[in-house]
Amino acid sequence: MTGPDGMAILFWLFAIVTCGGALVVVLSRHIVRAAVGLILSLFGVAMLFLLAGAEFVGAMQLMIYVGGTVVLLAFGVMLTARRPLLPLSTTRDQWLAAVLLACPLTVILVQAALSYAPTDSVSAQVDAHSGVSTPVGMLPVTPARLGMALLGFSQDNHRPDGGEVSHGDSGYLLPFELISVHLLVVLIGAAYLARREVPSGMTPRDNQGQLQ
Amino acid sequence: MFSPITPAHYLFVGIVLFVTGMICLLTKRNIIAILIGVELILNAANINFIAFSSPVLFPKRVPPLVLDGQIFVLFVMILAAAEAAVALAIALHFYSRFGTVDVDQGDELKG
Amino acid sequence: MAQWLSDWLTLSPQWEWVAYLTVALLQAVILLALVMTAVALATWAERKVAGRIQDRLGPTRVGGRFGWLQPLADGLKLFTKEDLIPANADAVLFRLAPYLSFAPVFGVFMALPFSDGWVAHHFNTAAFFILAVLGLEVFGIILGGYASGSKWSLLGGMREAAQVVSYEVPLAFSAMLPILLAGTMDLVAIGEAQRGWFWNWFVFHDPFTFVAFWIYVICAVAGTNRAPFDLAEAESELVAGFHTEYSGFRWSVFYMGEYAAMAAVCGLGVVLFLGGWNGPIPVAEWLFGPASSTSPIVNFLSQLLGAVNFIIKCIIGVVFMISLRWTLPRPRIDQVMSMCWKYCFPLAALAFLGATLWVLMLPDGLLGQGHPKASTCEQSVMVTVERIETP
Amino acid sequence: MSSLSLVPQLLLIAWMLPLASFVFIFLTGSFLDRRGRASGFIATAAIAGSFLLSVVAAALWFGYYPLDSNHQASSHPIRPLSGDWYTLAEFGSIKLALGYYIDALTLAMYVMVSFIATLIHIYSFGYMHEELHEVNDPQVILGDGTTLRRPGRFARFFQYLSLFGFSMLGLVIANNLLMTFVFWELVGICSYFLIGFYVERSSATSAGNKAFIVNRVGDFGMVLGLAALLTSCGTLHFDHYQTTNGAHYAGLFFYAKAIQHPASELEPAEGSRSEDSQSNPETPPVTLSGPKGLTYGLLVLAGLALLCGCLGKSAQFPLHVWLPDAMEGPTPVSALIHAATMVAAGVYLVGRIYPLLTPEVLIVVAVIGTITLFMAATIALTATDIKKVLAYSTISQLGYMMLGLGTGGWVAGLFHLFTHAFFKALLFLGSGSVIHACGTNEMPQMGGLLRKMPWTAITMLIGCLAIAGAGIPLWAGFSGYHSKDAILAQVYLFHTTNRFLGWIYYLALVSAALTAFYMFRLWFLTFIGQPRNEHIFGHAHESPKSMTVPLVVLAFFAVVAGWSVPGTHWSLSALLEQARVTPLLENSQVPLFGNVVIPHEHESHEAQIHQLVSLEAFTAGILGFAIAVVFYGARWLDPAKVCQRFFGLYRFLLNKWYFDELYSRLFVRPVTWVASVAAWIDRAVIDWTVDHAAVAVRSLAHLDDWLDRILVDGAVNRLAAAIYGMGEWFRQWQTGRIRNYILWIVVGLVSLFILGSIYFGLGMHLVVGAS
Repeated sequence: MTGPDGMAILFWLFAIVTCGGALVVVLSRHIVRAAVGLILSLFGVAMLFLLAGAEFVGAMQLMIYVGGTVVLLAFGVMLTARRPLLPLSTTRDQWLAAVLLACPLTVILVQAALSYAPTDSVSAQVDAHSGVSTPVGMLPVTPARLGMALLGFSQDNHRPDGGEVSHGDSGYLLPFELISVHLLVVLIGAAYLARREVPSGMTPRDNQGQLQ
Repeated sequence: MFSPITPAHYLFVGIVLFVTGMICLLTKRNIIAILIGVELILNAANINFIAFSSPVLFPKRVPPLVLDGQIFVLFVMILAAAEAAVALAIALHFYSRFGTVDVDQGDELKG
Repeated sequence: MAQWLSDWLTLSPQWEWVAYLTVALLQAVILLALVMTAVALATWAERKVAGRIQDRLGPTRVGGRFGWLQPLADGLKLFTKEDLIPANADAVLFRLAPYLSFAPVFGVFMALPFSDGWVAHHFNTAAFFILAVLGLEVFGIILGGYASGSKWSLLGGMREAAQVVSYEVPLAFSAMLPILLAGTMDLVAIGEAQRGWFWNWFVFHDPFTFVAFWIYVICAVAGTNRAPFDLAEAESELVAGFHTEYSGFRWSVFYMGEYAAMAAVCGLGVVLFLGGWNGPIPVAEWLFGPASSTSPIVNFLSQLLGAVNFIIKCIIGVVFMISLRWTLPRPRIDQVMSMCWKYCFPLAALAFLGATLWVLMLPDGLLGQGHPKASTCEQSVMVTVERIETP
Repeated sequence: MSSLSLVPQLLLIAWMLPLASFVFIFLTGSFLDRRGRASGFIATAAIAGSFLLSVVAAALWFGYYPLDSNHQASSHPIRPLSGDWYTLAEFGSIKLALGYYIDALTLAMYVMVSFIATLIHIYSFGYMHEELHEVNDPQVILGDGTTLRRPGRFARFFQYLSLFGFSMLGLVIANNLLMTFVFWELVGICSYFLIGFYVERSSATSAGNKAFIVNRVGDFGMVLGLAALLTSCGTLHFDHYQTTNGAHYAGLFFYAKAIQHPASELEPAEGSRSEDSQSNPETPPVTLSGPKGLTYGLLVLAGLALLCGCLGKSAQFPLHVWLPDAMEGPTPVSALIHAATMVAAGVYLVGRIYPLLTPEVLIVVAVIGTITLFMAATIALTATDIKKVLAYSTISQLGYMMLGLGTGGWVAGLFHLFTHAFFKALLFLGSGSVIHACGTNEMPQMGGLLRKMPWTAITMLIGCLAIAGAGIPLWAGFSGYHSKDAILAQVYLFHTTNRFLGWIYYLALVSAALTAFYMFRLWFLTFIGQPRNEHIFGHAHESPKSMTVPLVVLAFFAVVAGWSVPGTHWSLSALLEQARVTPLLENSQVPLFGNVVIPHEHESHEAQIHQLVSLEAFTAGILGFAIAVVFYGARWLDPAKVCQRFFGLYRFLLNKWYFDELYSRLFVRPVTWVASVAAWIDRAVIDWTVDHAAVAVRSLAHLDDWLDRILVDGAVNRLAAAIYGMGEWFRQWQTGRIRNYILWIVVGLVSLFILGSIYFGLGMHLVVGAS
């Protein structure tokens, strides 16, 4: 299903899903319903990514947020399902303040979005600078290219005049390594934070039994 | 019948997500709901990144694809996952300490 | 196709979108019909296999000697049953849950190639997309379990959450091996990479892929919530688990979701490991020439043969899963979890590492005869580098 | 050269196998200990693999260089294989590397060491089986009067055995003195570990310490020797070597040769090498490196210094005191140390660096060897501990080897090293079998064991005959007969040319008689006569197969090791002859002692010398045997009475010539005295100073304290009060509610956006649409 009209239909469909999900999040008082709204919204975002040609990122969005929100849901259920439903609603003042702040923010952001002229100015500049007029064509965004970028070969940063890739702008290897270590540290930290204090005289195996 | 989709369309979706996420932060007392708000805001940023790096929305650009946007989105996702892990661990700890998920109960550090 | 429809109906450009919508719906209906057929056949097979394993005949009455029409009869019975919503339930989520469970599985078939080029939408990240979408199925089950307002359902849903989130990790890891070997996530390309005799299938590529295949099988069974990993609906402990409170049509939607998911993981496994639409013997190449011919009829025939191959393999897979259900006892939930994290995951990681090393050390295969696509990973890197070199 | 080029690789693998076994057992030992004998199997398999590879390597070598009697004239002259495996560092021409120097001696050592080590490994399965379970050590009494119970250390034992094998093989194959030294020390540390294997016994630990410290004394000299050679020659390689930049440099042997023939200094390539370079024109010329400060006197000093190390390691007078104490280790360890590894290293090194040794050094070697062999033989007469007797006999036999080497008998000395390895391993393993059966080392507690342990007794008898040099004169005999006669012949030749050192020969002959006497004393006391302790006799039994089979194998070799292969003249001595090196200044006047001549070894093969020596040695042996029969076999004379009559001498021998006491007086007590003086100085002078300094500092601190409180604290307190007041004011903003904070964040964000849009137009223009 290609073509501008097909894309438009799908865009509007998923934009509505996304924004509707976000509204459900804000308006529902119940945490599980809010989580369902979040799922809808994130699903819509993933589909928007696919539409925009970012297939790998879209699939990634689905995959990561599936895991993430499942756990979120589980926590929501675990922490609230034990007792009768506590709405934890906020005061009217709080809502008033939120809306009062949201209005100018929305206005400014919309203004900014409208004032953005969708020209190909950046590319035109590069084009004029290099004088190379051979378009590479519509290369598909294969995960291989993303992977190569993460490993230090970024096609974007290659000089159009065929010069050497200079050090420091040849890819994302360093951020990739940093974020890997970061993730590891965070996961260890989270596991440490969330661990259950085992009361003395009770083996961890006894404790495990309670989870089931 | 439909006007072609431009980056501005994507920006509007991003705005909606950002504002709703912010309202969510400002009005919820449930710690998990606040986390959900943060996720919405992060996704709003992601949408903008994807829109600006999209080969579909900028068909005439040379080179057609700017990988930076997609890479940034990947990094944001990873950071979001890490943040969610820590935040949920904190939530669990919070719950076991205060017996509730209401963040307003945790104001022991007030001045 | 849409363009053709639009031209044929001589629609003005501003109404072209109607054509798009029509075609989209048409394709969806075709896929849905396919999935429903698969589900119906699978339920019939389930009953027959169960019967044979338990030394019975299984259904024999409806639809002749083999009970062909039994699924239809089951469906009719279910649709006429009353749909109950418990008073304690969260009604909105209760209604939403079955569809949330079924829709993603249906979405999987959008990206699954049935033959070389016979695919609803050709994603170049199809393998990853399918894994991601399959994971969405769990939402329906958790929500169903939660919204029912029953402790059995809730326990079932929570078990499902833990189990699926855990088993996705080794599942994705083992699915990574064929991706690594073919150098792409494009399922069509992965299938093409296994063209030829059956020893070109990735499952026989090296010892590590063989191990990974069985890990994939285990994780796929666990991921689709099938016995022996059906802890979410363990009838001996949780009455019926997450669907304790469901009945009638909504229950049947859950049911369909489960069978469709079986077919989906089988399809993915077949493409990833078992050569996809390539038969064990390259009959198609002998009959129709080495590459896809220019003649559309020959092309169609060759693709049809591929689709038949693919479907036969899927059927074998589904029957295998069914017979697993009726032969193996159900482990405890802690055993299920430790199986995932202590055995499947490290094994899958080791297999991944091993396959990587294998490709690096033996790019021509063990016997040196050379796998036709064994070095595609390297090639893709080279191609990318070349593209960088010559913009 | 293709078959030869495999040899270094084979030996490298053979060398690395025990290391791999060591590392594996080291990492998994605690696990293997629980699983029984796995560690033993691993270690045994490794050393057996080394043996097989060594045999293959030897076969390749001798297939290329057959053992012809006229090998010098054969088509390809024999040329040791030398090269580096791994370079540690290079400083100009100085190269520190791990490498190989392979000739017939290396190969023979490889085969012998790995073979005997394999047998000892197998034997240890039986001997150390107690270590498989929890061990109750009756020799260690704990504070509460009970004996020590500890977990078994089977894996640890085999781990050390593997390391021992690795170290010894590395020492043998080394192509430079630095590598030799490294593995020399590794051998030392292994022996330390194994002697002190029963770490809980204080006797074992002190024996280990003693062995280690005494060896340090020798090694100190060795380090000096290394330093002298390195500074004067600029290298420690034996043979020519190549640095990474491709230059070829001459090795130590060449320098030594250059001193002997000063003319050849102008023509760097040595004789055989220059012949070889014709057949192999690619051989590049060798350049001399280093400061070339090597003088004859320095070479003498370096040789003496290196000799110190050899004396320590081979337990020669005066550094022999550690070896008898080393009997505290398990018996297989004693066998390994005495037969194949530790003490053999010293003799081997003397043989290896033989071209560097000047006649002066050789004379010292000969004299020390003589003193050692006589002294040890006399001490062995009175010892009652079966292992101590064997230990002193080892010292004595090592003395023979040193004597042989020192008098110019290179082949004779090393030949005795090999034959001795076989029968001494046999004797130790036999004694281990006896100890295993009786539970005691004391010979007076034994007797009549021949009936109970026939295999052990017969093989021990063969060992005694071999060590005593039994044989039919002028025809054939046990292995000891051939090797000892070769040494005595060389010594005889030496004494004919150097009359003033003639006593050496007579002492050697007397010691041969003593050897026969004390060995048969041992055998008679142990196996013949009435049981002297019925309790022990009752419990004695023949050892298991894993112990007797190595005994039989070793007995076989103890008999035949001296023979040549029937129909050929392939024999151990011919094999060594192939690798023979000549000392400096052979058959010429020694510069420092003008009238000493080191005779050429070939001359001792003259028939008349051989006949004479053979008969004399035989007579000496028969005499010793006869005395043993008189005292202990037939018991015509009571040894106790003889002891009483010569009580002074007896006590002198029983106390081992008072060496331990002498060292205690000479070294230990002075050191203790110096230490006590130092302790007094420490207390009276240094402590006093420190104490009073502390008092002074304390009073200064009081003053400082006052300043601190009044001035500094005042200022700080005022400041703190001010900051506290500010904090009081700020704290009302700190509500502790997260939504308040978020609210303020958003307020700030919105204000920033508004300000931005006012002052910079629209912010987005700036960021995106700059063009």
